[in-house]
Amino acid sequence: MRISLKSIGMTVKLLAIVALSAGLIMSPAMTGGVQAEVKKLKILSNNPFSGKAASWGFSQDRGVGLAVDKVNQAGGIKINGETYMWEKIQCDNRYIPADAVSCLKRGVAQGAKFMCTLGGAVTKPQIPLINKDKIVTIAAIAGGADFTNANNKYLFRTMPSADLTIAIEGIKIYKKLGVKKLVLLTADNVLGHSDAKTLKNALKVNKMSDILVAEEFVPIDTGDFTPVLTRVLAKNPDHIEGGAWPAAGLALLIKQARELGYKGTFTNLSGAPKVGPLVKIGGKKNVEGVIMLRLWPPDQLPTQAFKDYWAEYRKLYKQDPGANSWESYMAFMHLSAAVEKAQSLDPDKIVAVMRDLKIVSLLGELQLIGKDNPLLPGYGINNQYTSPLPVTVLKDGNPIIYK
Amino acid sequence: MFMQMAVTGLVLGSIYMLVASGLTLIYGIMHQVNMAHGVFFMLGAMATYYATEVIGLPYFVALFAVVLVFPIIGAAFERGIFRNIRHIWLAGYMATVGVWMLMEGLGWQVFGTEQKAVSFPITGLIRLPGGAVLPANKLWVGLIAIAIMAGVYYLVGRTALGRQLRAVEQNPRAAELMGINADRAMAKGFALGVTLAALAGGLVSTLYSVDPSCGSTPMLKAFIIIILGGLGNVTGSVIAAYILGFIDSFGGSLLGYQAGHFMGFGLVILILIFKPSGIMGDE
Amino acid sequence: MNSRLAPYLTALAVMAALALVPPLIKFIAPDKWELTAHIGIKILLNVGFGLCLWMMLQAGELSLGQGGFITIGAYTTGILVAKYNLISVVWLGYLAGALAAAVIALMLGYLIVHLKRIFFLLVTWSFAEMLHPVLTSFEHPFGGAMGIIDIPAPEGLTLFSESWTGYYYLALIYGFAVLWIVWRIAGSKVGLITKSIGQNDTLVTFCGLYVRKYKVMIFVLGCFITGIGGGILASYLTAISPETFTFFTSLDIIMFNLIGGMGTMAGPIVGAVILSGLNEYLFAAGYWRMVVYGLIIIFFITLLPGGMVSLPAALRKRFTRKTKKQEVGLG
Amino acid sequence: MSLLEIKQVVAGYGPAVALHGVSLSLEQGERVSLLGANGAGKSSIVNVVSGLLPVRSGEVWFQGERIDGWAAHRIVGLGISQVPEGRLVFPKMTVWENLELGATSLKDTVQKSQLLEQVFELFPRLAERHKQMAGTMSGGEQQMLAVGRSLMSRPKLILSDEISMGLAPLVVRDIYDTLLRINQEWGVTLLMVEQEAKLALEVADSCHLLESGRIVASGPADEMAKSELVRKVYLAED
Repeated sequence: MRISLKSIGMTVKLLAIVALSAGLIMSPAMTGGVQAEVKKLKILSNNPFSGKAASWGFSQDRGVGLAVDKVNQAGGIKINGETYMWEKIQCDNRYIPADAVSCLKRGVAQGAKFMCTLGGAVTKPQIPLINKDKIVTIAAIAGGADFTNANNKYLFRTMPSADLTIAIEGIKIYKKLGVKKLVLLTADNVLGHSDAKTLKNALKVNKMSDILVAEEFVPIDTGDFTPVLTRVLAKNPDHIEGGAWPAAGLALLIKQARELGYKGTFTNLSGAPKVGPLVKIGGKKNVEGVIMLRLWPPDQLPTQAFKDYWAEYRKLYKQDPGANSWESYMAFMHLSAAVEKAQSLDPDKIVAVMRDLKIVSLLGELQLIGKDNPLLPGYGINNQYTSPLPVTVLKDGNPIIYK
Repeated sequence: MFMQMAVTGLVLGSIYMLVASGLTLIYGIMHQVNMAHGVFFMLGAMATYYATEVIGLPYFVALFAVVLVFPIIGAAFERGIFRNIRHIWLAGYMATVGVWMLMEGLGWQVFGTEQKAVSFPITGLIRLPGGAVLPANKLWVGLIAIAIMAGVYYLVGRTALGRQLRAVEQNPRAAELMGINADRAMAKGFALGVTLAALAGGLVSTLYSVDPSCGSTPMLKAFIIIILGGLGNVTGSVIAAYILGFIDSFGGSLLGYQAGHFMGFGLVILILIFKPSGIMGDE
Repeated sequence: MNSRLAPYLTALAVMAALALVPPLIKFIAPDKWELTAHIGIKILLNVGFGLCLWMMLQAGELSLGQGGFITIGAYTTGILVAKYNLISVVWLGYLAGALAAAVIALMLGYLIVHLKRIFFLLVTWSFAEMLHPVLTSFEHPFGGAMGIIDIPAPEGLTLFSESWTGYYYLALIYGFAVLWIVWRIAGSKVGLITKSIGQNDTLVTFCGLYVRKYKVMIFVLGCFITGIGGGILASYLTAISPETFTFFTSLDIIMFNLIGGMGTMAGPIVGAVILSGLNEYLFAAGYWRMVVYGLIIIFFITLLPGGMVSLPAALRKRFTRKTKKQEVGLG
Repeated sequence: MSLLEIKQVVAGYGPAVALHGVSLSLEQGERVSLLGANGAGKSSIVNVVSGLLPVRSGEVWFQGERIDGWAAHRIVGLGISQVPEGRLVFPKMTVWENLELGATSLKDTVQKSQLLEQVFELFPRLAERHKQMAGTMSGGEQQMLAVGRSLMSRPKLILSDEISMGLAPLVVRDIYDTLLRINQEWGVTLLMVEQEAKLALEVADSCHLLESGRIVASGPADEMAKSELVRKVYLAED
């Protein structure tokens, strides 16, 4: 065989291509191999940091971040004599289910055994992986027994589910308001659909099914509700339930309904939108009297710890905290305490401790419920956090506790 | 309800017409599909927000400031990025995508994630016969949109600048022989399109909310419109805007939101397949 | 070295090297294997998608609807295998997904093949956008906003101790199979005809060839292969919803070609490796991801329109003499 | 000083060279035509002067100013106006708009309206149809429009390219008559490219013969008409 310059060149090229492609794929394995002195416990913040749900993602991430700092400043946690520090790693899932799965896989690969996430749509596809890899997860999700059930041992719900909000508080509020014609106008996503299911069930149980005159689902980024409002207002409702709109969506919904001459009342029981943007976008006059759950009026905070949290959050981020920030803060404190109490990193042991552990946190006593609770049908497991649930109404642009 | 749907359709149509005008113009003059249209819409809305709510200017003064500032921004983008590549259609398209992503990403960094609102100075409710209602702000935005569109018609159809722009569009080489600086004319056209987008942002955002991605949905609507109307055809896009307004209004009210959305894109595909030159095309 | 065999040998060598990556990493850094596998899978599948688009691009038209065909492949697989359990073999589910994508591509392609450039781009884009409201509106069979969950892994993947290795090899085979098919087609008579259509279709018509037939053929084939990839992705992600593959998925696939370069087949491969690798690293970056994307696009369009593969030539040119800007690939 | 002077100009399209060092000069009020076969470089000369075709080497001077390298739109302002090959009127604009565009380089509105009147007087057909879309007119009318449009910049030099192309002889004659009138009445210099050699020799004072990018013969039109070369090849006489 004659060795020509060309064939040498070819061989060199070939070797280069092989080395380059293998190197590119292996590059993540090469980075960050140095082991830290202090042992780390990693929690993955699998949240949307861009896109329409970004404000929820930041709020949740910041809540967990504050909790992580708090525990670390107190010296971390000790397990079997060794000190562990918490580390939060971020992954932007853009509120897209596939990206959330990718994020979880990345997190697992980076050694995260714990996770916080939000949104039913993005949590649902993660469940098989959470169960398989035993990732202890605190998640802000509304749907009911679809998420919290005996099969999903590692998934803890930080926010009150629709069974606690719509099915219990909601019915109370509807009765108090004397609602005769109810319209559900909610987001066309997992949350909205599960809210609808819960609402219909609750109405049935309370023999009020006939008050629901219409249900509509529209995309979460809808700007102009006029067409769909024209459709539902033709049924002359006296109450509109928004379910789980973020601030801008709810504000536009209310504003445009008022512009079309709607005189009735509004509730938004699943979501806890920020009041500032809600009032600004919707207009102070329009949003007057809107009833929401999980929102604390800044001047009526129940405990000193909560006031401190509020002040610290304001100082750091120049805005009021959102509901899922303190809910995930409390849940993380609880999780961290459980890890220390379990004296083990075995997820099974940790979750067993979590279910029975009661701690005092921002809003007083925090505990997990769900098992054998007639109000929470089908849960069968203590994986639902509870804490006092305020009912708030907007008055003159400010939230006050609804009597 | 019929009356209400018709009114909503008219209002949406006027809004869509304004939102699509800049996009039509830029395609008409430069044959460039401007994917950064939504970003300029957003920047216009943000500029209006900062001018009114932060600096405290009266709303219409803020709008006037937008009209003064955005031609410069548009011309800068044209000179900096698009001029050298505009003869390659894909490069032009992708470059506008790049500008879109860059500016929206920066927008989230600079303006933050909290949604903002600009309030329109005129409020109130107008009751129409047939049980329909029309909010005063929507009426005014619609009327201003029609006025702006009339202005665009005058500018393009009756003024020397408009003649030059059309000359460049029809034959850049012959336009050069007339003593028209084709490069500069295209920069002017692009600046005009960007200003219209920003103006639409400043006006339409008063009806909705403002955040760094608030231009995406209007841009989607604008795209449907300019395809339906025939790319670059101003009259076609005006007609298409009202068609889409009525589709959204009647479809959304009678069949539900997603149906309206689906019908819009369905119509686009049908038009593109069977009459790519649009409803007003010559073919 | 026989020059006809050389490309095969190169490909085989690279494939063998990549096949050795899992045992190697499991040996060096076992805790990094999962992440490596995840990125590797993404890259290899994207290489396949990028190559399919490149093949269509040879015929002169650019589709901005490839995300839609991934969706069709993924949903068909999901509906048949997971939601209604109509097919018990997942591999057949992939085939069904690919067939569904191909049939829809055939119908669409037949109708839109006469469109050129921006019109083709816009109509494929509209098509992909239209899928979203359809998928969210119908609980049956699409699963509405919830989408489809619990999509199983294909049979045989259990051969490996954990599924990631299995998916890695599956993606590896997919990527190289697509490479092989696209390479064979590019070298064949059909490939030559396609290429000449891309350069001047009127001339090809004068040669007595039926341009539409070839264009549709390539489009359908590209979508068929993309559909298989969609099925694999559905299994890998285990859950899909209407938002899983968006406009940005389609855009990414164009970007692979843009960044890599459209002149040669190496372009989309290089582009897919760089961009999907980068994408995985940018997950933590939030909004900066958009900024980086935007800058990358603008950089390549304005400064390096021939893509990464033209970089050596561009550098050489820069050092020798400043000449007029090249316009490789971007017709 | 000559009105227009071209010195050793080399120019071309891409790798192809169309002009290999062409020199010629025009005096004020002259009528010069360029003769030659297809691809001999006649149009290239015109395009070099009007700035559409960049010069690779050599110089172009107009009224003592060096204009090679100038952009086409600037050259119009100096008083050089082209009637381009294929007319290139703006089809989707009215006759009036086309004429207005011709006057883009003029700032004086009074002069503009005077010019418009003069053009309408020269071409009454344009006045009749000033509201019609240019694209809907006949070829002859479009050519009249193209000439009229070029007059609207009040040029000192008109470059005309293939006026007779695709038109009936009578119409062509008409248009050339008008051009000659402009030459005499307005003192406008004419540089004409004309495929039809007979016509070219008839309307011009002097004439240059081009072959593959070079001037091979020049002289007064009547002398050229008698020369062996021109008679045999271009006038097809025996």
